[in-house]
Amino acid sequence: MSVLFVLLAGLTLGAAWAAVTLRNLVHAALCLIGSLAGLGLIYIQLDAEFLGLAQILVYVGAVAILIVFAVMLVRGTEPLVGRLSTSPWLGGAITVLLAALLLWAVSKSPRLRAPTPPAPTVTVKAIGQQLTRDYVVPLQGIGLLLTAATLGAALIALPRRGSNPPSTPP
Amino acid sequence: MTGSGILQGLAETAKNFVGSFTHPAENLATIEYPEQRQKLAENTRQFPFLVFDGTDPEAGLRCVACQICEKECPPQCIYIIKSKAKKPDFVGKPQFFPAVFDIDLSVCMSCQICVEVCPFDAIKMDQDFELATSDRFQGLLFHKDRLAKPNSHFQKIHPTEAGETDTRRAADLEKAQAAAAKAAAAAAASAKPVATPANSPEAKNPPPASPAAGTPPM
Amino acid sequence: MNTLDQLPETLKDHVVGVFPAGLQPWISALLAIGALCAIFPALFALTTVLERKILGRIQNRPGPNRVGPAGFLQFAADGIKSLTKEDIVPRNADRLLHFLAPLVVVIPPLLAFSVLPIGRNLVALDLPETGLLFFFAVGASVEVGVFMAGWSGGNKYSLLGAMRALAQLISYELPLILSALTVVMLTGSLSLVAMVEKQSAVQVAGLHAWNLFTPWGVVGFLIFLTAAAAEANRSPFDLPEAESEIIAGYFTEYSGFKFALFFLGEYLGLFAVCGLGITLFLGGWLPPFTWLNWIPSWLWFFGKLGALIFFFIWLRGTLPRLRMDQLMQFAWTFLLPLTLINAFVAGLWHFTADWNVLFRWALSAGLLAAAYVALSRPFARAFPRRTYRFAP
Amino acid sequence: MSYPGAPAISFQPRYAPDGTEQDGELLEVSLGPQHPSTHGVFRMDATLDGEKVVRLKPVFGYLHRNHEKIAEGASYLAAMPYTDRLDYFCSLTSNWAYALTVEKLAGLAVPERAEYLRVITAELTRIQNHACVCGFLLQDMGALGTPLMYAFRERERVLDLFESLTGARMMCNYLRFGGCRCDAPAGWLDAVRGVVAEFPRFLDEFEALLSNNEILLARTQGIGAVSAAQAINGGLTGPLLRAAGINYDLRKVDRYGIYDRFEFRIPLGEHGDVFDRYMIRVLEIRESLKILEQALKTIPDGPIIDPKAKLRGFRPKAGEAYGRLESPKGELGFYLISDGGPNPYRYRIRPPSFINLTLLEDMCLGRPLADVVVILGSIDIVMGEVDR
Repeated sequence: MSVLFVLLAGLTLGAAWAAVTLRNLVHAALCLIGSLAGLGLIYIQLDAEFLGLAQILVYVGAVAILIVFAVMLVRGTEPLVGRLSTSPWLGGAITVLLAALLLWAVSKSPRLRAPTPPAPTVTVKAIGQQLTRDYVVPLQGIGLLLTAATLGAALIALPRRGSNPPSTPP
Repeated sequence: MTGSGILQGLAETAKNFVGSFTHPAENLATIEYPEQRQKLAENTRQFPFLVFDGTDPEAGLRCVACQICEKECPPQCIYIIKSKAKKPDFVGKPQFFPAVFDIDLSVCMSCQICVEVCPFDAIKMDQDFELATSDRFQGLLFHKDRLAKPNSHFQKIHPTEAGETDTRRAADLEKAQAAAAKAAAAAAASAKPVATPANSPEAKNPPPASPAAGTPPM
Repeated sequence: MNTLDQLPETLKDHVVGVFPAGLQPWISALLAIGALCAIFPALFALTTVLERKILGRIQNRPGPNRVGPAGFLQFAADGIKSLTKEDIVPRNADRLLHFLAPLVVVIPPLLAFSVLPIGRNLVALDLPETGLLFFFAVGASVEVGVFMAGWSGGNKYSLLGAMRALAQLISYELPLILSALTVVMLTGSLSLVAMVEKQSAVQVAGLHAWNLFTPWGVVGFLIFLTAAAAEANRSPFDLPEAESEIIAGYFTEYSGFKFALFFLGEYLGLFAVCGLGITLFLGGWLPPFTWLNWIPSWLWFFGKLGALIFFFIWLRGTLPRLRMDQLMQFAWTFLLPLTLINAFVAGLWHFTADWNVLFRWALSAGLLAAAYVALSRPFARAFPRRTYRFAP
Repeated sequence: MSYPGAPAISFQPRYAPDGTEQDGELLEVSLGPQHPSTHGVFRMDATLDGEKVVRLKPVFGYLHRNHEKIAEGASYLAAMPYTDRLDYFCSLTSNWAYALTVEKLAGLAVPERAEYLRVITAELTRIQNHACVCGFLLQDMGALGTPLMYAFRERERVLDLFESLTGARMMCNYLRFGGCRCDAPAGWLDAVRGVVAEFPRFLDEFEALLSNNEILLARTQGIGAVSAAQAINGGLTGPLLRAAGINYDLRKVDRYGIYDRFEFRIPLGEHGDVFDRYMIRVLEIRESLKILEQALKTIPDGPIIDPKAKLRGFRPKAGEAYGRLESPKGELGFYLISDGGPNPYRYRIRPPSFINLTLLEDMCLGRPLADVVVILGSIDIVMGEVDR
């Protein structure tokens, strides 16, 4: 439990808490980005550099921007006026219950008591070979899924036929 | 092949870039202003100035306060008060002279109409443009003393135009003197017995004669 | 040769040696950070002056030559001017974001420099496994800063500029990463030092095996430069701060030192991407010929960086700006397919290693040329040559 | 937002949840009058849907100096220097249009040499104006000043000629009723021959830099296109009309001055878009160079002003006259009514760039914001002439 880990965990939890409770949606989105970045830093702190940097690249680079675009387009920019939630007590009870369940499951797990195994020397090359040998079918499946998703998004965004002329030159 | 237009453009700017080092004379179009100055063309005009002959700006001022330029000036930026007294002009004929002659250079648009309409070649266009001043009101309101400049300055900045003006004025002077000499001779002949003291010409001003006929400007 | 080449390294060892053992890792890290944070902002200062002088020379005028010897103290004048300018924050601005945005735009490029190998074993942070990934991960967070700047100003123009900037950054990040991946594919490792190592193999007549000297390398480098111009908002793609349309894009509402910080961030981003381009395609700190390595290696790196900066300034002095939808169309329908084909040809190049060199070159170059012509045909058809008739 | 009543800036999605298209929040943007690319003090209130223009209301009048009323109060001669300030890029063609109308009103004849000097100065004005316009058009498109600086370098050579002839670079005030104010100084005609011989080199450099530059093609072809019928109904004149393909050039229609002695052609476009306007202006510079070469070869000596023309107290007989000529912007016309007095009873100007500007909204509908600026640049307006 080094000092750095406590610091990073605090940053991530704090940003996540802020992302949930802030009234101004844009601030909440930026705090979400902060928590995702914090998560990436924790991976790096645990010497899983590839995973941490990939997390930062994918989440902070792309997913966060999409969330921000969504916030912009859905008129979410006025701060929330009404109450945050209709029944805070019910919400609180559920979270306490869930937290207790999680803590129980973690404490019961055998891995906690076993000595921490030596960190496996995983090289990027090994990850690459693993991906293209053992997991090649799921990799291609995900690729197909993503292509379908982008095509779908493009089709939705296309202006309805004849509704208004596209603004690009003929 | 698409993309060749962009390459052509890049080649053009590269030629200019290299050209500015190899032969800067043609390529660098700008000069370092305060240190180097561009030679102004002879016809260049900035703001008007009053011309005076000889050395004394008061006596030699050509302007006879006829106020033609004041009437003709499009933005009406000339202000003249005629003096009561008279002084002899270059042919010796007593003429009025301006007691006050102001030009508000902040209003003047250097259109040079005053020079065209002036029958006495009294106002010409100067080439001095460094008149910046911090005083917004009186700073650019030039009075007679600041406007008057010697004929030599006129000859320096507009050589050809000054040359023509001087030859024309010299011709008028001879004509005036010839007329005066004839008139004097006639007066002497008609009143031979009575030796009227001929009005001895002062050192500088020749005998009185009919005023120079205002010939249309060149 | 060796002493001058390793001068920075030996200097650092001397200074670190003075301190007690416990502190030494910290001190050497601090020295590396200090060096990076000194060299590149100084290069930024020099580039602002160089940019105006080169643009001036292109436009038949000498450029700034009054402040300091031949105008080279102009950056000091600009710096002092931006420091003394009043820092105005608009009333309905989002104060916190408004303040943080310039930081989020400036810090990532500085982080990205740590991974670039500037000279022979002169790299601040040698990540053997994930060098390139670190570079792109850090580079990606600039977009968040751009959004914060555009949004927090609360001004229509800066919002339009931020939207444009984000769309441009995202759609040009793809060709940038893919053209870099082509090099990773052939080098076999993500580490930038390994990439330079691989390019140090000696070909014919002492020529170092830069990636540029291969058909896929040339096309990859051109794609990389185009995408880099878009990433750094440079000339044909400087849409986000298109003065003639929306005043100054996402930093309309900034003045004083924050505006100068954005300027610094933009230039550091340009240096970072150029540095990466040099490491990937131009053989990092390697001289083109082996018999040229008496010049110190870090001088080669900064020489190439200067050449690339001159190229971008040259572009800025020549080309007009693309419109937003044309920019997007160019990225998705021309640049991306060309990058994918280039990756394919690189793979082909790798597996035809033992073929006759000429035939191998002809095959790859032919494929790439055919791809270029096929992809640029819609553009040629959309804008045919025009002829003009003359009435008597 | 942080203070009450702050305008909410956000966009509504184009399609409502139930799929019907809804009118998204329109963004009201005012371009100018302090906008960096509106060629002087001119404002456009654009209503944008996304980045496409839905409505565009031009607002001008910021530079209105009451030129016509001042001219009615002043003498005929005093109005001449004010015509320089109308279209401050082409002062000599404005002078000529005014002198042409007064000569038609008063029935003055103009000597041969003065007519030649008028043609030479008018064509020199056309050359430097067209070069500047192409430079400004590229500046609006983002080419940071390079084409503009090349155009200005050539314009300086022409302005030096004007300075040595008339005394001022832009405010020439050179023509008088019945001729010119002063004759060409010694060596001036040779200097003009030098500039005319040097100009094609600049044009080739300019065309090499721009005419087949792919980005320029993409940014200008098909943008702000105006059909021939639309151009005629909108009253367009000058390069905009000829870019739409209509053969109407006053130098050939009216044959005013001595233009019928020179052999030159009129370039015509087909699409009437921004690229055609750019190319028409470049080709017109080449034609003007031909006119200049012929005029410089055959200029006679002789008086430069009709001796009968009086400078002061000029009172034309009562009547009215409308004189027009082909200024670089289009048909510049002066309409004068004289009641026999020293100053005109009515002094009216037909400004070409003002009338060409009326079609701005039709050209910009449906185009993105970046094109509006380019279209405005291609119309070539000078606010001095638009607002008078």
